[in-house]
Amino acid sequence: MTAFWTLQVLNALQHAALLFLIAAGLSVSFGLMGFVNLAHGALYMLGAFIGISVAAQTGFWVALIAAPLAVSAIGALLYLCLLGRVARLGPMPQVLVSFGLVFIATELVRIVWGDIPLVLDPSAALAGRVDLAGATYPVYRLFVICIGAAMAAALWLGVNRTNLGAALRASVENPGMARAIGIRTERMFLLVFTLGAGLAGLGGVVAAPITAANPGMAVSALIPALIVTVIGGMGNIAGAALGALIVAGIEVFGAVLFPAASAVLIYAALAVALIWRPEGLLVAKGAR
Amino acid sequence: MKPFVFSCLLAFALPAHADTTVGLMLPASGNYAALGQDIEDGFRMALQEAGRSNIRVIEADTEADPQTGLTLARKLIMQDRADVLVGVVSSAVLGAVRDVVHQAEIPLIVANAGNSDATGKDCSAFITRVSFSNDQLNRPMGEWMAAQGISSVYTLAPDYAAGQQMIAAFSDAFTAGGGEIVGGEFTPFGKTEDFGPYLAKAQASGAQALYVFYGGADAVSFVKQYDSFGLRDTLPLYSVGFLTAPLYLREQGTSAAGVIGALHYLPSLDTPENEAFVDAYQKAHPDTLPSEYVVAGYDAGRLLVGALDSGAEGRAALAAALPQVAYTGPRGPLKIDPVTNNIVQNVYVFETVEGPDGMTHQVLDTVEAVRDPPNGCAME
Amino acid sequence: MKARHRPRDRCCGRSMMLDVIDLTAAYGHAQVLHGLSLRLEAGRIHSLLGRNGAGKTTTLRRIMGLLPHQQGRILFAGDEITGWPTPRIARAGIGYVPEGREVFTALTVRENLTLAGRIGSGDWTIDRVMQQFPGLHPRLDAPAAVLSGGEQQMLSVARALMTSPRLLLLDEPSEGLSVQMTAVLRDVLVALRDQGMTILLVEQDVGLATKLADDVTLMSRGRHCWAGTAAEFAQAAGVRRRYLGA
Amino acid sequence: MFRLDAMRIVLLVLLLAGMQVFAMLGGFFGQEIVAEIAILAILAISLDLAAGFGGMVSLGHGAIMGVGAYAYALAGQHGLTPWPAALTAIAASGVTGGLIGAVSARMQGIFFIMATLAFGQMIWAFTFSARWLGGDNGMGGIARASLPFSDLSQPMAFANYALCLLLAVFLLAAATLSTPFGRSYQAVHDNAARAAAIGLAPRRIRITGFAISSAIAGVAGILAAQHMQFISPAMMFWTTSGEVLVVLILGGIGTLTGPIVGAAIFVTLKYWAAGWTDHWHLVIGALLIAVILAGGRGITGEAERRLRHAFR
Repeated sequence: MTAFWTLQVLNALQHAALLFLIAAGLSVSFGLMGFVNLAHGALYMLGAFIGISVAAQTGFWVALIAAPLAVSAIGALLYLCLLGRVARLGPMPQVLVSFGLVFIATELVRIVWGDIPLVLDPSAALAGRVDLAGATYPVYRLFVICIGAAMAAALWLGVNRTNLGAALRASVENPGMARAIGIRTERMFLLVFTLGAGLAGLGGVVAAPITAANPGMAVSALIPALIVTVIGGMGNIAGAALGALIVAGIEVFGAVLFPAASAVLIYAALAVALIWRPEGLLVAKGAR
Repeated sequence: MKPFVFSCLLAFALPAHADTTVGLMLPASGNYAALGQDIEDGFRMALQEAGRSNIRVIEADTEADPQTGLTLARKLIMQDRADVLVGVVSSAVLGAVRDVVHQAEIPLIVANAGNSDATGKDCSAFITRVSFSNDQLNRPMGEWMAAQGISSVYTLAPDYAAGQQMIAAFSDAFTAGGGEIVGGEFTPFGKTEDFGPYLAKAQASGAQALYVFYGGADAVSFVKQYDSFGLRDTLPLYSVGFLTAPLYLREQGTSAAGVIGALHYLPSLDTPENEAFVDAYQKAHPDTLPSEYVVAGYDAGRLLVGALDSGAEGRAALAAALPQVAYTGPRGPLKIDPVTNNIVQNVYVFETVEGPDGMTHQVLDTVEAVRDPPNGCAME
Repeated sequence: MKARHRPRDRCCGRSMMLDVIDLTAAYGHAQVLHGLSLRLEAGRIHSLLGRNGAGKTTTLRRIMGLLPHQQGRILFAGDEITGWPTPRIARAGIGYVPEGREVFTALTVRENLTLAGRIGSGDWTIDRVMQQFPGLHPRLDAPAAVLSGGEQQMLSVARALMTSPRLLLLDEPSEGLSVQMTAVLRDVLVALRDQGMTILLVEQDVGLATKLADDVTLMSRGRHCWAGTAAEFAQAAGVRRRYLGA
Repeated sequence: MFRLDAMRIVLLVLLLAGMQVFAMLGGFFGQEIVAEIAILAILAISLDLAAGFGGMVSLGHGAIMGVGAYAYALAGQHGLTPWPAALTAIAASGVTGGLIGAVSARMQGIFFIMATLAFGQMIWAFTFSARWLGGDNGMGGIARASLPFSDLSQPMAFANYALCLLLAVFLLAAATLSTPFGRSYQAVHDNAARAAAIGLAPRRIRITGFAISSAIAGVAGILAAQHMQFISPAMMFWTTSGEVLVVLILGGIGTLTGPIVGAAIFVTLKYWAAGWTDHWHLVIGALLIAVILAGGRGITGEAERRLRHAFR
């Protein structure tokens, strides 16, 4: 029986790692710009599809680097041409423009990659399974946990231990004052958006060997990411990580313990979080 | 924009030049678009093969949306004066159009939607199904597995009507054959991309085998994840054959090896009819094997052509003639059960194996002429 | 544009640090400034006085570019900075100490200062700032959130200094400060002035403001209504009564 | 504040008359389309009441409409005749909306959007897998309303009936906005703090407004159920609510006439663009972005602005 629970804990961690990658960028641009980017799920989808195409040419490891870079570039372009302008208009235009982008991205993916789900074969080095505390677990899933943990650690250090990170935290807390001491917040927005897009792209390419890539994932990946963002609190790496762990825990252990309610649980968690602590569990905002 | 739509509508309303007008109701966008494309390819193949030029096909993109499906069905019936409707992938769309079709007394050839009730308690003299019913595929599989001496099974399927129906049909047959369902789960539909938690539960259940129904992206993900957890040795995977159907097999690759399923058509069937069919299909689609959806579309076309060949004309005559058509096609002998208007066909139990040119299906057993019980169907 | 208006040429041979001409500003539909003019001579402390709601805070925010540009012009050391984005204004050499301190509570004291020190000439270092505010020194690595109100106020001033400004805008710096803290602040401001910095001070405490100031501008309902030296202001009892009720 | 001025009345009359003519000349398909436009327009008007005049952008209106549709169908199954069943359904939607509003009303902006998304998705997920509601296969055999002077099984009659309901809903919404409640409702949206200062209770007013909007969404649900004579959870998914928001923005938010224009465009585009491309969502997406970038006033809002300029 311990093997069973070990397995489920690992499953939850692996799920959390993916959720973290998708949600981190969403959360920080949410907190920094107040920008609700519904197209974030589309960036995740693009990461998966671009990764699959690159891997078909050059192999898994190149795809693991190239796909996030490509998605970052797409994100930066989107921000410069469109979203940067919309970010100033308030929540409704943001929701709608990014919703429009979801439509467009989904159709473009259908045109380029077709309707049949695709998967990515990971490197042979990551095939196979290992025994952990009596449980047999796929190596690739451990790899996903490691990537998620490594990214979370790197981002946490970057945000909390560097000057750039300090500037980011200052901008999240009080953008006006940050500008008044000379921080160019627009550049910060662009940087954060690009980085967030890259992380979503990384999430997509990392997920592609586990879940088949399909044009529906722009929408299906979005909702859990939004929920992670709201539960964890916006603009905060630790919050995104905590939110990802909570949501993954609810999904995995909900499926194990309360299977009949598992479809509703995650929305119920969102509702509870909004009612109980609408500002999120870990709040980045101090002065505002 | 409106004047343009007007002129379009007027163009539609012009008297038909062809003898027979077919309304082809398939999703061209949304989740089921790939299935819609296959069905259309098969349907057009049958018409082309018959050399008939007097059949006019009007396409309607129903998506998977009942509202859109219904509006387009009404348009095809009333505006375009279609003689026959063909298609319908989603069971919800079939549910939406069922009453309209029945009341308008227009024949509908169902080329996919598997809701057992459509040829059961909701059956209609005007609705003929050439694809399959959920019961039809799962019942033989339950009986067959019980007969193989498998005593306990854990089941998984998405939590929606088709998933519930399939697992129920399987479970009934399997327990009637002496097996035991030791557990099972319905996974949230359209959200469960990670089956890890469920696979672990299945593994812990102590069942002898795992029986599942998944389609679309879930089918690919499920097989990949099942393989990655290394369950092949301890918990053999059985399924409704859609899991490792031709559409997904290429992506699943060797992960799908050893999966046993039941389906009404396999491209690897060794019959002259099927060989000719596969050859013809591959002329237009090189390097691609026809899926069960292509065949459903094809047989819908064959059924229509057969009814027309018998001299039927117009809705009522066609509706009466369609169930009379019987022939041996790519999937083997095929006829329509006059009691339910559902298809009577072979169900093939197969194993997914590695062949010389990639993955293929090897038939283990054939359950001949599977016929659904009336299930409350009473046609007036 | 720049060449046409050189404040240096206009007034008395002394150089102008800030020249605000007919400035307007609004929050949404609420118009707050209706054509304010304000002139600051370099190297002096200038008090901006007025009743609550006269538009003093708005004036500072508008100079910093924190409100959308409407009408009017702002010249800083002879350069037209009208409509510039806030970071550029800060980099041009205007330091801002907002009402209510607005230190970054998620950052440590050192991070608050280092961040501000990334711009400007680098004349001000953490060491130099600590000489002005020795009380902050032991708290350097504490989160700004745990500082007392007075310490936060010192940090806010220190942070503005780290941008090495030529002009310092202060919005009610003495609010909520103890008598000792206020004295420290006053000494610091005088020292800064003596080092050549120009200071624009918005202050509720008229006594403190006039004691410190070299020049005074009075404003009422979004407009300037009186300007002169501190000495002149001390004489103008009628003006004080009328606009400040004192 | 909303005013039903001459321009809006003229536009409303032109729209309804145009659709009536379209239904008469457009054949059966035209009649089906007009009915579908009317349903979508009613739903969009209900969302306009919440989002445009109350600032409560909802991604749960599809689900609330679905509650109305299912309540109507269930009431019919339990022997109620169409009109009492319709009243039951409107009440069910209104109460659902009231409950969602009670929990969400204190939230603003994106948090309100997320809350309605959460509740809407809960309703959807529940219905989708509920066997006794037919799950995703839906429920059929739903009766249309009966009128003494018209046979609603005829498409033309049904199209007219739908247009009449649309007119009624429009007038009801316009009337609601001009009552004292409607004025305080809009005042709360404009400035909640000021409204509270003059003695209004912003939270209660927002909840009431959301409940009224939800009841109207219930009307759309009933009409949809009568039109299709079949219901399924597809209408409850959040993307349906998103599409209604799109309709509202295309047409012009905060105008009440905009939703009708938006619905007409959206439905026409859906059937027309789907005729020549499988990727009509691409067209909608691009159009949506263009409208927002053009100022977000939507077609009606933009037209009104230009006309007002021209006549001034």
